[in-house]
Amino acid sequence: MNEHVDLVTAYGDTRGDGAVQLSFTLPVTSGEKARQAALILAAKMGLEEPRVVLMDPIDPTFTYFILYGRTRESLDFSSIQVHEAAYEIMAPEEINRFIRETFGRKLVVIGACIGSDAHTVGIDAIMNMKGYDMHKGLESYPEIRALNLGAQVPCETLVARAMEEKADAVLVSQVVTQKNAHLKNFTRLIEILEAEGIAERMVLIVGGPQVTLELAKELGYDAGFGRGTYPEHVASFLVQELAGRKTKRG
Amino acid sequence: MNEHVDLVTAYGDTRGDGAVQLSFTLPVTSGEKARQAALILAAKMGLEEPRVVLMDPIDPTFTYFILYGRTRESLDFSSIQVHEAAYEIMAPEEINRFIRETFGRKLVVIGACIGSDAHTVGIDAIMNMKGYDMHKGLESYPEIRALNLGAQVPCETLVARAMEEKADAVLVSQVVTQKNAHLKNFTRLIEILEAEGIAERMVLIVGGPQVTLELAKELGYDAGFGRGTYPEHVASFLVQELAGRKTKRG
Amino acid sequence: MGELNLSEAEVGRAREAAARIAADTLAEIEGKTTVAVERAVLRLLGVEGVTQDGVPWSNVVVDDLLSRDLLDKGAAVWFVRARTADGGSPEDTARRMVRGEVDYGSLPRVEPEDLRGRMRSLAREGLDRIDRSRSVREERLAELGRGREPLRYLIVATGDIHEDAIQARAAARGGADIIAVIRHTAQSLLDYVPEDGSIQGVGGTIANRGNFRVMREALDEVSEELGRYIFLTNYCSGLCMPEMAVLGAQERLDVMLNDSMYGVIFRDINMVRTFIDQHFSRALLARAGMMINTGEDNYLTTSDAFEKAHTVLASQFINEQFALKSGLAPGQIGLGHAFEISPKLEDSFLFELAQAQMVRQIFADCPVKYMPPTKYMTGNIFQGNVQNALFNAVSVLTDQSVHLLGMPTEALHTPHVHDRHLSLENVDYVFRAIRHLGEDIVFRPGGRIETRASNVLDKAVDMLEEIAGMGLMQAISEAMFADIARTREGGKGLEGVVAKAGDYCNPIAELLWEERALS
Amino acid sequence: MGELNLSEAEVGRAREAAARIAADTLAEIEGKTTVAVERAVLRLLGVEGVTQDGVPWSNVVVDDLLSRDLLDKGAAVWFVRARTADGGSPEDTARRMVRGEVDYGSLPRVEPEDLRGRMRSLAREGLDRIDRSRSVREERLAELGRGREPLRYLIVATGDIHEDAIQARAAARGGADIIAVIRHTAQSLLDYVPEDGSIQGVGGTIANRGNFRVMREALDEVSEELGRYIFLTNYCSGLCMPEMAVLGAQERLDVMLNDSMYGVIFRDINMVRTFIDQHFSRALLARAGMMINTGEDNYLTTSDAFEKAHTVLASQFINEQFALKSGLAPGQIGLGHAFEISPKLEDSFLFELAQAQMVRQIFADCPVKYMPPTKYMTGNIFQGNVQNALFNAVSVLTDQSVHLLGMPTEALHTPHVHDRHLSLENVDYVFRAIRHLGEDIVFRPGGRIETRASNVLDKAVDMLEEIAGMGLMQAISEAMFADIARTREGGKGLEGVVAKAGDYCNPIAELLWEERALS
Ligand code: B12
Ligand code: B12
Ligand SMILES: Cc1ncc(COP(=O)(O)O)c(C=O)c1O
Ligand SMILES: Cc1ncc(COP(=O)(O)O)c(C=O)c1O
Repeated sequence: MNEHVDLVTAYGDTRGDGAVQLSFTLPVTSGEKARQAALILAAKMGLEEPRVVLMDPIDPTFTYFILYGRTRESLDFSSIQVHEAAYEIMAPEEINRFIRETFGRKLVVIGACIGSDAHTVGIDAIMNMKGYDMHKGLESYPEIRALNLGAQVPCETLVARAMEEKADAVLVSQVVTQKNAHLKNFTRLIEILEAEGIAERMVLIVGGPQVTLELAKELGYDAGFGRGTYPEHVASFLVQELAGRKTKRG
Repeated sequence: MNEHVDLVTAYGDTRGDGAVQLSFTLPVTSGEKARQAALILAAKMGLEEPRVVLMDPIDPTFTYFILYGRTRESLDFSSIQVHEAAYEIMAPEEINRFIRETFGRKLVVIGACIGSDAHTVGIDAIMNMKGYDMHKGLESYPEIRALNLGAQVPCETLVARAMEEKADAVLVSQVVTQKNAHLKNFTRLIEILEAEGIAERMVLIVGGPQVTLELAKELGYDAGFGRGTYPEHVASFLVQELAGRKTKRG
Repeated sequence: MGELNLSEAEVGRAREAAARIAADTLAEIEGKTTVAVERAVLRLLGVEGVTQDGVPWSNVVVDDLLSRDLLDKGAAVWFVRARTADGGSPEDTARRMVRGEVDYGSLPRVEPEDLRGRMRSLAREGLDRIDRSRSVREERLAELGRGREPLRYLIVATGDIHEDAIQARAAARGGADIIAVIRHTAQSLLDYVPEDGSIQGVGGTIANRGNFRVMREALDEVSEELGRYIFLTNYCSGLCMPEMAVLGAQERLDVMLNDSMYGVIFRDINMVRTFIDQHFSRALLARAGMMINTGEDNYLTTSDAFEKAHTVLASQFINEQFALKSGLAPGQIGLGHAFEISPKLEDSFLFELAQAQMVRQIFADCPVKYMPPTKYMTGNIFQGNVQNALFNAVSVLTDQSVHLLGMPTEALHTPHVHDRHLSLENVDYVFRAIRHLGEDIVFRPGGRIETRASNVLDKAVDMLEEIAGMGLMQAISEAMFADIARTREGGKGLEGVVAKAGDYCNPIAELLWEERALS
Repeated sequence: MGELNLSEAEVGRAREAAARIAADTLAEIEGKTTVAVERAVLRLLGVEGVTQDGVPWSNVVVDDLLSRDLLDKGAAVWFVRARTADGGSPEDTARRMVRGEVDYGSLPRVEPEDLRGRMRSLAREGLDRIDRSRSVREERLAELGRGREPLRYLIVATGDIHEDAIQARAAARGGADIIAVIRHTAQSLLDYVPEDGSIQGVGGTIANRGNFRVMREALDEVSEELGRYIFLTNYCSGLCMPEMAVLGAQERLDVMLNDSMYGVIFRDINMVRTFIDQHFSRALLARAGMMINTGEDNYLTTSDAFEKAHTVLASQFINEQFALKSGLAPGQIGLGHAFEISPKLEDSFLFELAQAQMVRQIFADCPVKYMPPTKYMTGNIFQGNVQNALFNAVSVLTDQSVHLLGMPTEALHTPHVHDRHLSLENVDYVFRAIRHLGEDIVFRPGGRIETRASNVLDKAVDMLEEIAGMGLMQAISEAMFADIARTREGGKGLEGVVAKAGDYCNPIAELLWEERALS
């Protein structure tokens, strides 16, 4: 393992040791048999020398385990393909200048937290004046008209409003992911947008703490942003994407 | 998964959800590529829907990850065979009575922490008067002559002393396990005992926080005791084992 | 903990202003009722069950009366008159009413006194049922006793009440004193109570009678097992707030999250609707001997805990006054606050200590509920355990009454069974280790902590007096709480607000207020 | 933190008794030297390197002299006389000595003054080298500055110095101020320093010149990168204690674990041997301007932290006196104590707070080193982080100088790279969050904390006066420290103790004591 420069695996205190920490609960009574069960599960996950370092009875029917072991697995780091949204991050001023020069008009961006999700802090962080962590939101961009519909917006309302405002981009937030609620809502929205035949016309962007670019693409969106996103990231992607489309259309 | 009564897997908040938490460090620079690498490793460990919930740069060359996912694996709990040392735990008085009645003499037990290991708290907990956690040690048993040689005892010294004392049992502790130091020492001791041809004559017991019965058996010892052992556990096993051998020899 | 030296005068001014704010707001809504209040009344008069398409009878009856512009007299009036006319079961009457089989124009005339009498005797039965479950609670508490303060409050939120019950039992065995079943994400915006055995919840579990019973049973069972009464919490909020109060009271829930403004601010429910609903709901909760938990903690998720600490205090004064005006005793008023300060801030622990101690002193007779860090929790579940440890320390140092256990996985998912287990271990250790530290140390007069507390108090006084001037509804529309603005005409449920007619009657409210002294 | 009200008188009595204890012990060993001391002297006189079978020349020469019963005059005498006779390199002389090519009986006669002069000039060169590395440290410190107290002390212990270096850099970048390379488990019982590039360590890494250099370089590099001088720690203990002092001083280590009794109690090294070795070693460390860390924390791993708290304090007084008598300045004396109280104990935090504050006050000029919970750490790495959080809190509250970071995995393995990362985050947050709490709170006079502190102090005084009566060696044989008993004649290394002849000479010691004032 140590030989190959680009073969990587987990590291505890020695290159290639594969040290991994694991924890889970089994719905069984604590005891020697339970301990064995935990070791078997760890072994099935490919851990060598698995060790149960904690077996804690939660109650007579559940036992919590913490384990350490060494994974046999490793991977060729050099071969990893990340499809990162191909855009450079620009500063707000740049973005505004770019908009003026490229489009010669204000861009209209409409955003909402759809379904029954009331977590607006995320979308507010991107869209509102105040912004997030000292990074001002899209509202503060002179060349962007930012409309934030807020929490619990039905997909229909969002789409209708987007059409009437001739939005250049739709920004959607989903924070509640339990029972994959976010996937259901994202899917529902894209279906409506396609039904209305406007999915192509607008740049569709999703975000949320558990959103990744891959996920967004899978669902048919143009981009997805997760934890720690700043407004300028979104704006940079947006203007570059729109510029790209403009030239394509020629 | 839910159907089968004895098929068990990890439990987060719903039977059969397979929820598992994982953490490890990869020797790579933090970033999207690193995140992918962590996901790949988790996938190779058989996790479905793996999620990186923390990607923390430790320094430019190491990145720490915490992940959650669902294991596909499950196991048949009913089929698990535990070879637990077959003995009942007796109270100190019982043990002493049993010794008087069965052997009609004091048993000699000699113990030590071998090699360069200086962790005596464990062996002291088993052998010394004071004991551990309110459970008095073997020294307090009228029918047991307990000799604790203490820390860093060379294997040779222990064996020589055991022979000269005609010990019925040898108790060995190993706490330092790094680089498998404990395995080396345990193996070395058993070899010497066998060379001296006394391995059969005495009950050989090992212990330490990372000692398990399986391990002890593999290495050729009669029993192994781990975390949370009390003196009476060891004594109970010992007297029952000796009684067994006595009858065998007839 | 040694007492903070706080100006009595300032505290007095704050209370006085808050009392004015509550009074003025109640005056504004005096002449109005809501569909939710009327549905609650019907339920207490015996209208239960659902239509074959699963809509509660209380809903269809009230909607029908609303569509006929008859609701202004109060649902009770029509229901009782209709019943007298036929004398069938409450459900039969309801069915006939909505089938249009009742000709409201030509209902047999009843003497007003007579009608009032019948309404009151039905209402009395309704309240008796609540009183009974209240006394059951009191008996069990007397028999089993309760945990030691700070009470350990844990949440379950699997979305499936049976899974919740399993986890609640495990939590209780691990030391929980109070179990809160977090409510399905979308429920608070439903203008009806979903029928029993209905859908899987998301981010929480459906709240309805059936589910209340499942959990109550599970907790009674484990209470017996442990010899400690385990309290049950749910939400008295959203568009069905008054009905939740009824169901909770009937099914012997012990605690309910109930805030005079949360729905307005965080669920965009119309404010007039909310103020009416909360006023009536709280009177019911008071009667049922339940504890409410207010939601000031939520403000700190959208606004900064350091900058806006005074808005929490101001809101607590307001919630206190609304509660008292509904007949809740101080001992029933669980005011909420939270450890939401940024961990990046130097001396953050001192500021939280100041806030917690101040709240404890100012609301000495209220069972203050302290909420854990949530907003600044991250995917680092190891560090999360440390953040919770300092939160636990402040709680036991300042001797809070109800302690909501923070989860290391707060930023990730609703709790897994072992998340609670780890949090309970954390709390056990920290509470034990510093149990009497509070008694052993004294605040340096004029020190950082004391100064911080007085500043927050002063700002709260200013804010309350400003609000007293402009009115609470205006204050909300100026985003004075949580940095979120709502308009008087905006929000959900306004269509459910109805102006009372001169001969409007709500027999339940009548009895509740007449008998307030009793509760 | 407000000061604890402790009796000055009692503290005075304790110091006075400890001074007597140290003086009496030193008087007992006055007339003796050890093979380790003589080896250290030879090294300082220039005898370096190893034989082809890897044994250090200093060892073979001293063993040879011992076997010839010549060591009682001191190795320096013979070495210098032999050298003068041939005048080759130190190594040549050494080789000739052990080959038996030196006829000690008929060495050319040298005038005593002359001999003494040569010994002293060689010794002077040896000390100059130490002084040079001391001034390098002082320059770098002046240039780069150091971290803020409590200084963050982290350990590396992979067994491989190159892996250690990688991890040390990562730790420094994460905020470490001091890096301690934990030593190979078996090394302290080796009566020689393993040659460079030798075996893989277990439970720690081999300590020798080569490895010291690798780590020193790594830390100097990262110190530059971070603009903060990172201190390096290793062990000045075991059978080679004096040689470790030499190597550490020459290779610019900054801190050394060095205790007057640890080796005796926990490594079963003979006590006479240890007392002689520590006395000389500390004089060298003093000269080199290094800080020592004593090992009282270890007592609490074998005896109970609550019951035996006074033994820690008593030992600190004794270590302090031994240190002063070797010429260490208070600022170089890092006394050790630890947060080892049982987490099951109610108010455990208060007792630790009392102990930590007391130690801080009593040894106001010493850079006290505070050790984390270890004994009661378990496989529950989440809860371990909580135990460490309370430890961190006491440390910053009582303003300790050196803070050894506890690892969540303490019960499992020597630290993994992310274990340190998590611990650094823990400390960052806790230190920041309660930074000025100490200034803001005052101990309630006569409260639990103050009472506890006085009780511990009283018991320590009694213990010290008892020991002063019976003598330290007797006290140790009665298991008065760590509940472990050792006899005067028992233990390893006694064979290496030699009675000095009338004309014994140790030129290094001479210069060290003559020039003590300077250091
Ligand atoms: C604040 C909060 C609330 C507040 C919300 C206030 C408000 N107006 O937003 C209140 C108290 C009202 C609340 C209520 C509930 N909450 Co909540 N809440 C949180 C909390 C503590 C913080 C979320 C937050 O504000 N993060 C800060 C923001 C800035 O981060 P962010 O959302 O990730 O956004 C960033 C990125 O994701 C990205 N981004 C986000 N959206 C978008 C959109 C676009 C287009 C782009 C480009 C980028 C982007 O950019 C942002 C800036 O970088 C989390 C726990 C946690 N620590 O995460 C729980 C949490 C999200 N809540 C949870 C739940 C379950 C609820 C409830 C449903 C519980 C209940 N049943 O009552 C309720 C109901 C609300 C509802 N119907 O949705 C769960 C969700 C579990 C899950 N994974 O499904 C969490 C994780 C807590 C938990 N462990 O249970 N909550
Ligand atoms: C106390 C302690 C010390 C003390 C030991 C004092 C003494 N006289 O024992 C001191 C401070 C001296 C010490 C030193 C070192 N220690 Co240490 N120490 C510990 C510590 C904190 C607690 C161990 C303990 O006492 N546990 C309590 C006892 C009661 O539990 P136990 O040993 O498991 O014993 C029970 C069972 O295992 C069983 N049992 C044990 N032995 C036997 C034997 C028999 C026959 C039977 C039947 C049962 C039995 O019964 C006992 C009662 O239930 C652990 C960390 C931890 N929390 O575990 C580190 C630890 C064991 N030490 C460690 C190390 C590396 C060292 C050093 C080598 C470091 C160094 N290089 O300087 C030194 C050198 C000592 C040496 N040469 O061995 C590492 C070992 C890493 C590893 N897995 O290899 C640990 C895990 C700390 C760490 N994370 O780095 N240590
Ligand atoms: C007082 C109060 N009511 C209600 C809720 C949320 O419940 P729901 O959104 O179901 O109304 C909260 C949030 O925790 C709350 O604090
Ligand atoms: C003062 C002191 N010396 C030495 C040691 C252990 O080092 P060794 O066993 O290598 O001598 C310790 C243990 O941590 C210690 O505290």
